[in-house]
Amino acid sequence: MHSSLLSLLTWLPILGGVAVLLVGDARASVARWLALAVALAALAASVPLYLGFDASSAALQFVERMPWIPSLRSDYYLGIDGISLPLILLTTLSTVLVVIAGWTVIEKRPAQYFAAFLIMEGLMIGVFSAADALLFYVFWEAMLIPMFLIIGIWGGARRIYATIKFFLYTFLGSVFMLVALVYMYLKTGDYSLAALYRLPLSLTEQVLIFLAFFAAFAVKVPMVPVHTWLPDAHVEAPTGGSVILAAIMLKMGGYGFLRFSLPITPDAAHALDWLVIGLSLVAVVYIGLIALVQQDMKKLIAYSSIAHMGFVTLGCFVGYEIAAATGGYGGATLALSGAMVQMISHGLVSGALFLCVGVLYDRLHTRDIGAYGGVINTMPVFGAFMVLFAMANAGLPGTSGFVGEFLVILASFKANFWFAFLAAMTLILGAAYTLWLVKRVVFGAVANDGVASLKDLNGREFLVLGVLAVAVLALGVYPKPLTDVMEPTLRHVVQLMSVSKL
Amino acid sequence: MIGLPHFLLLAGILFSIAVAGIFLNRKNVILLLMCIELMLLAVNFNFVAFSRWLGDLDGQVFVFFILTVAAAESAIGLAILVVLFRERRSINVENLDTMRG
Amino acid sequence: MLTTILFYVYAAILIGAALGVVLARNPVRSALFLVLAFFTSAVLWLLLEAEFLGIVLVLVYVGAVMVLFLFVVMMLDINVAELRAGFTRYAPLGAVVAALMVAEIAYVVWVRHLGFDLGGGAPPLPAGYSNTKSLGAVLYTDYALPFQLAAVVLLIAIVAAIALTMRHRTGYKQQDVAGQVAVRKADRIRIVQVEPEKRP
Amino acid sequence: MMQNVLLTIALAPLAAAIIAGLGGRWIGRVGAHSVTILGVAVSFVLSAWVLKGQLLDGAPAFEGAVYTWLVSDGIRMQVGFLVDHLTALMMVVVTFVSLMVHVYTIGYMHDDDGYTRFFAYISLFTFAMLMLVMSNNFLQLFFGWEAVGLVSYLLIGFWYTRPSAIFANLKAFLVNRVGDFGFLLGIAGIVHFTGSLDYGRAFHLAPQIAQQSFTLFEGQSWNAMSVICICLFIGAMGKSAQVPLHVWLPDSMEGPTPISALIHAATMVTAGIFMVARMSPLFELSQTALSFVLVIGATTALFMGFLGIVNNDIKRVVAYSTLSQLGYMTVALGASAYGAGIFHLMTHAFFKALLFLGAGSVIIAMHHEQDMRRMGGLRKYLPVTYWTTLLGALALIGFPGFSGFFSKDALIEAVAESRVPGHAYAAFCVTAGVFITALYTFRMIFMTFHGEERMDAHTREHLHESPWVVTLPLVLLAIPSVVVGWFTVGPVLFHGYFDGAIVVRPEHDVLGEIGREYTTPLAFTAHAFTSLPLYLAAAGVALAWLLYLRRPDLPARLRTALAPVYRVLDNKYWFDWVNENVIAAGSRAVGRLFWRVGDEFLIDGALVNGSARTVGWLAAVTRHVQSGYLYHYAFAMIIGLSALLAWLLWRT
Repeated sequence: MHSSLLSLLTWLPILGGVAVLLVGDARASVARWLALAVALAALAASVPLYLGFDASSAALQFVERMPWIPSLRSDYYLGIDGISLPLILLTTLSTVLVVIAGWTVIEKRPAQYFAAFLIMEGLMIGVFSAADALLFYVFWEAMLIPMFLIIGIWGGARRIYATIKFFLYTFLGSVFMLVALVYMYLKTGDYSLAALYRLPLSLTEQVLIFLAFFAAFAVKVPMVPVHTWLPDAHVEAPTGGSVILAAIMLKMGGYGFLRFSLPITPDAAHALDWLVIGLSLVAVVYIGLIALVQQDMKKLIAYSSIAHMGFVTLGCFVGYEIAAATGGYGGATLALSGAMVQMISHGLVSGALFLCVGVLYDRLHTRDIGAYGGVINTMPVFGAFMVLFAMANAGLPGTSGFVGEFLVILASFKANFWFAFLAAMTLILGAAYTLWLVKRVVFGAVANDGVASLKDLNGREFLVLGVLAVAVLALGVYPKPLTDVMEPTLRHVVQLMSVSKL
Repeated sequence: MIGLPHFLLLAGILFSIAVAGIFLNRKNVILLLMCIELMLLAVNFNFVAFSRWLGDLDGQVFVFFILTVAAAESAIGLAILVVLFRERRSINVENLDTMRG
Repeated sequence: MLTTILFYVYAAILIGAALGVVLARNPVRSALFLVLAFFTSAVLWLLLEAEFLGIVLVLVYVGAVMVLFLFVVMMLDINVAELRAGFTRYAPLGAVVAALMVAEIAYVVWVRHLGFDLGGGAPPLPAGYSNTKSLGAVLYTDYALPFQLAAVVLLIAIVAAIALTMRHRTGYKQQDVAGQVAVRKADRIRIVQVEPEKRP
Repeated sequence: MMQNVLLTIALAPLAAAIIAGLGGRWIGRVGAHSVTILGVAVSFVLSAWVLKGQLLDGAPAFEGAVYTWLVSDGIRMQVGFLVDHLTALMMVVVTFVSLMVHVYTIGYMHDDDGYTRFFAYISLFTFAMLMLVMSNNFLQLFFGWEAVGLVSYLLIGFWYTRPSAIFANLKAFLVNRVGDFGFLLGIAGIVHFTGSLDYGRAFHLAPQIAQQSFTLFEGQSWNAMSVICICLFIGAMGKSAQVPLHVWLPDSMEGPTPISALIHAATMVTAGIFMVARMSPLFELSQTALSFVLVIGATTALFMGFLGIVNNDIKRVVAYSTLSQLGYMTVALGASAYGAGIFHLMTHAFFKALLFLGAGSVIIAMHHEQDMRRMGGLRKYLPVTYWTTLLGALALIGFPGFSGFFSKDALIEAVAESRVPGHAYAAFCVTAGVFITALYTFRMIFMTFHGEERMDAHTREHLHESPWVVTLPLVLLAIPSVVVGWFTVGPVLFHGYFDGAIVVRPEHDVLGEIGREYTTPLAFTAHAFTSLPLYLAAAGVALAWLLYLRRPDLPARLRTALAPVYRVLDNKYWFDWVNENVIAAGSRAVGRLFWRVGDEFLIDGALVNGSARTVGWLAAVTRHVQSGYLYHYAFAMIIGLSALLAWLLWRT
């Protein structure tokens, strides 16, 4: 299958972003409409991607390949499978929503703001569709730049601290990945992922490569104990930045585990699965408890993101323990599906929650929970949305938040009762911190004059939250279209991770 | 009979005196420059001596270039010194500590 | 025999002059000692049959560079006492380092002979040899390009030295040709609508 | 055909809820209540038709999938319906009570701003409850399970400006979540051992699961079935408010009264009972689990009853009564008398809804006063309410011939027959519970409707009977409360109505034992006069009469005489205290500790900023080397040069 759809999806937003940049802040409204047009065009372009995708195959599709750096034997090699496709769709959707959400809210350098998000979108799609490790790395690192600027320019009071922390953390992680990639390149002489999958490696090599990848992906996910950049980054980032950060960037880590760690270093992943699983479970419980005591809404949601992403990493690695407990990999695919669905769902739900916080922040300019109370009295529609997304965050069946957690818990029971036990703690903790937040912010009598003066959602905000609400419910009621797309690819991943390279 | 070692040792002594001069006149930029000239002279001695003993003219050509560059260097050095003196009314090296960490 | 004596005599003067440069109380004296050192060096280079360089050293160094040094030293009002303060503070260290270097060089040169046989005296030069001529032959053929570059370096040094030391005084009037050419009407005249005088 | 009918039953309330909820602004109050009542009425009529088909026409049980929710790793997760006798009965109970509550709400919520929202919620609840009941798989069961929890959350917090209401709804949701936590683990266990979420497959493979063992702790092996069943039952404990997860139910009375009747008495809280009955093929295989169920239920039945005696809030008294009755049902389950449990569930749904709605009627008349110490003598002002409530109370205490009598007596007999470990304790608890039930029920009746009038003058002037939309449901609920037992005890309990839906192993078949003894309702009623519970109930009523009508000064004296006991009861065994001050505050303290020490001090402080600080400190130290003096650099170069030279010479 040959088409240049992926290139289009990658470069259209980047070039569009440059165009928006050229339009300039002076003509902000032109810039806005252009940005929206580009984002919508990218969304439209991603539809044929889904329609044309052959869900019965695990092979790379929409492949494009041409020499890029011949001296390094690195190709401009794009292609997607069942793991990439949902994430790309999530990316294009989120970008449209972020552009709409920032429509009038951003007054400082609006054109640059929208351009940053469009460029970001292109780079993220590049990450998800790159089938060449060097190309992947380039997109991966390039992605830091727009996000760095978004937090650093449009962020809150401590944005410089947050942005440097964000940058150093993620950069430190990814340089290790580069070392691992270069090492493997020296052994294979080829940067294509397929070649890396085939590369035989000794256990020591695998462990070192695994740890290098782990440094990059664990920071991105983020896993305990390298998670502390996330609350700071989220708190300081503008709403759109938080949304993209939570919805897409965190998924890079999970994507990396599925794309690199498991297939390339299966034996090391097997040997070190206790580490990842342990940290994931710690994330669920430890971070859940921390989230409980947060006073800053964004920080609370950021911590809840970490806890939810714990399910992703748990789902990715629990397969080995299932094999150890039952002697087969039956259930590993279930766990991986759970991890993938959790990623998509978390993208929607936490994005929506950050948008909700943004709605409040735009009105009262504070994220402190104590400054709110009884918002539903003045903003009933908003309150309804907030409760819906809070329930999704707490993993209520019928919303997308449930699906991933459910599958992962089912799978981890196969590995060990206590894994499931600790993972299921999220049912209690997730509900506790989310609904306590809702109780303190949304419910109650009108707390102060600020709340009394609130205006309910305008049409633009309603549109954004409404789209997300529909997506969250649709995915919760009927997740089959999503999982069907992923299933063959995940089976393939299970096969790769289960075959020893030694 | 005067052999190559004599010249080399002479150059070495000259160089060492210049080194000692840097230690002694550490505050005086002009003298530092002069000491550098002395060092270059010592180096040139080596070049010339080797050139003579090895029968290779390249050494002398190199001396020629060193002289050129040294002349340029001292011209610019002195120009900087003049500017510096205009600014600070002093050429004391101890006053030139803007770069202190 | 004569050359040996000459070498020792001039070497002694050279070392003495170098010490004078380093130790002299007054920078002017240092500069003059340096001039002496260059002169003696030129003589020693003549002993090495490098006549051209010896003369260049005298002409260029003594004639130009050292005169420049003397100019600067004399022009600037240098507080010698301040600069000499703590003169001996690092003297022991300097002496040790200098001695160490001399010892090292001596060790290399005298004890190890640089690792190869130096032979006795300098190899004899062919009859009719002209140092200047052969140097010129090399310089304008093999080293033509570096030679040009050296000229450029000097040019840059000239430009840099002038640029550094040139002073822009305030109140100094100067013709600005470019500004005069580029002037526009609006810069020079202002058309004012004058209210006609009203009759009382 | 059948599937469409079932879909209509489930979706009609949902559609009504969506119309009323999202379109409430446009269709108005009348539109909202019309559309939701229509939706629920459709469900009720069709449910009744389904029940008739099952009961009279002998239609076979229906099982079918509606759509596939997800397929992964060979596990097909579907949404589908299983309708057999058990389900059909539940559907009718749920839709009937719901319909009554809908009608009642028109009057009760008449003045409320959230009128349309309320109808949307209760219709949504009906949908969720039907999904739970009609499910043929664990996924949908869990969906319904959590969805009713959600609606309960929304409804308890319906008056969201009240701090106590939003506290209660959070508490209810979280406590239920603790139960769901166990439930989910149970489901995971089922999937682990059967590879499927369908009931059918789980029941089919149940004997094999019971053979498997399961290591929870190193060296300790558990029967897999016991682990699964206990996990599932923890879910039931949350939803059906069994000790120690009962704490949310009394607080849930913060919600409007129709909700207390519908959700927190008749339907949602019985979901746990229904679930255990539905899972009878699994529970039957684990003696351990049954014993656990029995003991928990017995404890709830007796000890929650005690609390009803000391409470003065009319709704809370009914709530504690509900807790106690739920305990009875649970005991029945533990004794393998699933039929009796479900039977009591059904009768209880009618008479407890009646009691709640009666209490609600009193509350309206009293202008939202709920304290019984400010009531009294209301009999002559509220005749309809009084008589219907009295009928409900008689049913509750098991007056012979009333519905509650049949279900409760059958249940007590069944426990007496049971030989599951813990049966003696359970038998004692349920028998003693009868006395307690009679005591608190008639304490409530006497304090509210009899005796001196303790309300203030203003309230007394405005006392009048509630409108017909309130009294009609009372009357309609009073009828089944009285008679339903007489007609249904035979088939439901003894004549195999639940065959096929509920599985009982022969050695556990206590109801079969009883059924062989008493073949007709009349015989069963006659037997009551020769057994203990009836006299205990009578004693309870008598004591209540003595304490609250004859000698109203006695309760206060008893209170001082039995001060320690009273303190225990008044503090509700300190469950709330422990939850708030140990569990909730403890989690917050641990969370704060983790945050401040773990995240901020160790990770951010020591590792992240610590490494930055170390570099900074190193730089601060090293920068002193950079004196800025030219000669220092020159010295360094020279000394370094000579040292390098010396090293080179030394080496060669």
